[in-house]
Amino acid sequence: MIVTGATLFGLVAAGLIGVGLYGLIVNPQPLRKILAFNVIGSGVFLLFGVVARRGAALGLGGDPVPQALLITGIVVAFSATALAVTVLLRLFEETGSTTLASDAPAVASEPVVDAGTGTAALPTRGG
Amino acid sequence: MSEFLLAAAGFVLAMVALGLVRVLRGPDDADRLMAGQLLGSGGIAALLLGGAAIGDGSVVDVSLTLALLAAFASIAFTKFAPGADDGDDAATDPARDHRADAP
Amino acid sequence: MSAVADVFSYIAIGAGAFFFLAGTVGLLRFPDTLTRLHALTKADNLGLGLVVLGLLPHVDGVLNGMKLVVIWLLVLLSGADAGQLIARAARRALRRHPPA
Amino acid sequence: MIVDAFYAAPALLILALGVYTTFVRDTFPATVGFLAYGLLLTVAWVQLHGVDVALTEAAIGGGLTGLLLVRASAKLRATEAGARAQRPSLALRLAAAVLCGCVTLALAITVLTLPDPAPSLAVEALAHIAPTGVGNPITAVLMAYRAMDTLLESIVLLLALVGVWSLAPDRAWGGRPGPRYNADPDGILAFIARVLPPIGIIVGVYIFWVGADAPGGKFQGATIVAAMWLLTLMAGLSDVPPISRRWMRVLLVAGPAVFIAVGIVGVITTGTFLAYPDGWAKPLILVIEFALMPSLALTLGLVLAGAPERPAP
Repeated sequence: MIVTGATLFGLVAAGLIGVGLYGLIVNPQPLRKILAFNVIGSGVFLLFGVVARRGAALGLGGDPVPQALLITGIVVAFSATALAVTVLLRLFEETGSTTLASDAPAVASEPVVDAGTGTAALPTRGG
Repeated sequence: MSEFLLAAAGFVLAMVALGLVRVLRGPDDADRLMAGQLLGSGGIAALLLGGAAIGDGSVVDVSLTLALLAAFASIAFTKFAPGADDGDDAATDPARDHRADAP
Repeated sequence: MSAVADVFSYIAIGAGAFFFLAGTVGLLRFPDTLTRLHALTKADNLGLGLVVLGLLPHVDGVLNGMKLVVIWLLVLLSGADAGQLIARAARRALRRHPPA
Repeated sequence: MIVDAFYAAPALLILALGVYTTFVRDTFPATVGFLAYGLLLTVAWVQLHGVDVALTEAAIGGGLTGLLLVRASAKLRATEAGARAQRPSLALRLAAAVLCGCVTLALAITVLTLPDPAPSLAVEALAHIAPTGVGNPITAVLMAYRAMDTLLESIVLLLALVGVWSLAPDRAWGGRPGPRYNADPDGILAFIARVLPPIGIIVGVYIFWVGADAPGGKFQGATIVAAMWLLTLMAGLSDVPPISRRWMRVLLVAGPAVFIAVGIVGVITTGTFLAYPDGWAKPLILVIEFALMPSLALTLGLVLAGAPERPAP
């Protein structure tokens, strides 16, 4: 039962990573890309949690080392999200738009949350 | 007893999950918020029941944190919901208020 | 003694679960936003309240019991508040596009 | 059977909400979906026996990230329709779908073929816990075995704040972050912003304090305290101080600075950075945690308050 439960969460995590990755590539809105990035992130965290759960021993419900890393990971993911959202809001204030596309036809940008950071450095006015 | 508690936790969770259909259907954003609110209290109830079933007292602390942050989140969400900005609680423009509590 | 406490818990938790059921049914079946809000608040307040009440005989220590009660009070408080704010938002939405 | 449902229901709901959040058309429903998603993740963490992680997820995943996203979606609402028009071509979407399907498949195969018995550091972690003086093995990992991670984490948070601040327009540099929210002083928002924070601060300090021996800790506690501060900001009851205030900057770096100082004490006494001298582990961990907690709360609050927008007087 325990193992099946953990495996189920592992499969869900795999699904979440795929879904989030798709949203990150395909959705043109930067805020939605950030959301998708967070979905990927939680999928990765869940995978990690499954590994931790499988390492249960000596009366502990899970391996404490990956669990501690998860706490660190959640906080770091939050700070990355906060920075990305702030960059996006500043981009909007400066240019009045949030598009990541240059004059070229709309192509999904690099699948990292820092896509926002990259564009903020060179704001394409009205681009 | 613990079987019953787990069953009750599963039941409550299933119920509020069913309520999530409102998130899907709307029609208004207020309806979506309500489904979120119900999921919040139902999730807390399920956690308390599940925690009591497995005899882990620290789950109560998770519920406590969740209750506080769910209150925080539901206020943030109603404040920034679409259409909430024509009321009494809109943000003022940035330049206006730097006189306030200056030293 | 413990049998009495168990029966009490069964009844209270069962009733709490029923209110969650009722709240969900109301949320899904009631015709408009404000009536749905009415159903929701019953599940929030009574559902969780009865669950907490049913769990109280089984907690060890006063502190844990107090925590349970505080959780319920917090949910009451935020539920009442969020209910107000959601109702306001719903009223504004109604003003913007009144039903035909 | 019903017990099985208790385990399976959150897992499947999480997946469904992940899909909803990613594919729903408007951003506000997506943020509501994400909030529900975070809540169910908290339940999932309890089921995976990671109560510490559940606490972190409840505090950060649901509360703070929710505020961040919903506030941004409110500001960017006008741009939504235009941005949607730039949907990539069908070919690209198909290619992306195939790619993501492959990634999911590969991960699923990995999950199903994980080694059995699983490797675990739990035995090691418990074997060396006595000298650290803490009872919660996760706190022992965070503060003793891998204290470097925690130090870097607090610095990453600080760097994120520096990044947020550096986005200020020139005229507002050194000024107050974000807009000043006005609210009816007799309104419902102001009411809850007066009632909730005293309770929240007690709970935050409590979660911080039990972290030594039970699930909890400084990050979770600091998040709750920061949320209470943000609540008073949203209700217009208080304002963020200008970022040029010296006391604020001192408070921000105090936690990491004390952490580094303790690390250097380790170099002097034992020859290793962040090693605790014999018998001093618990008091030194306490010193670090007490210094870190207020710094973290302030940093988290300010990261959410955003870039300075209003010039200092």
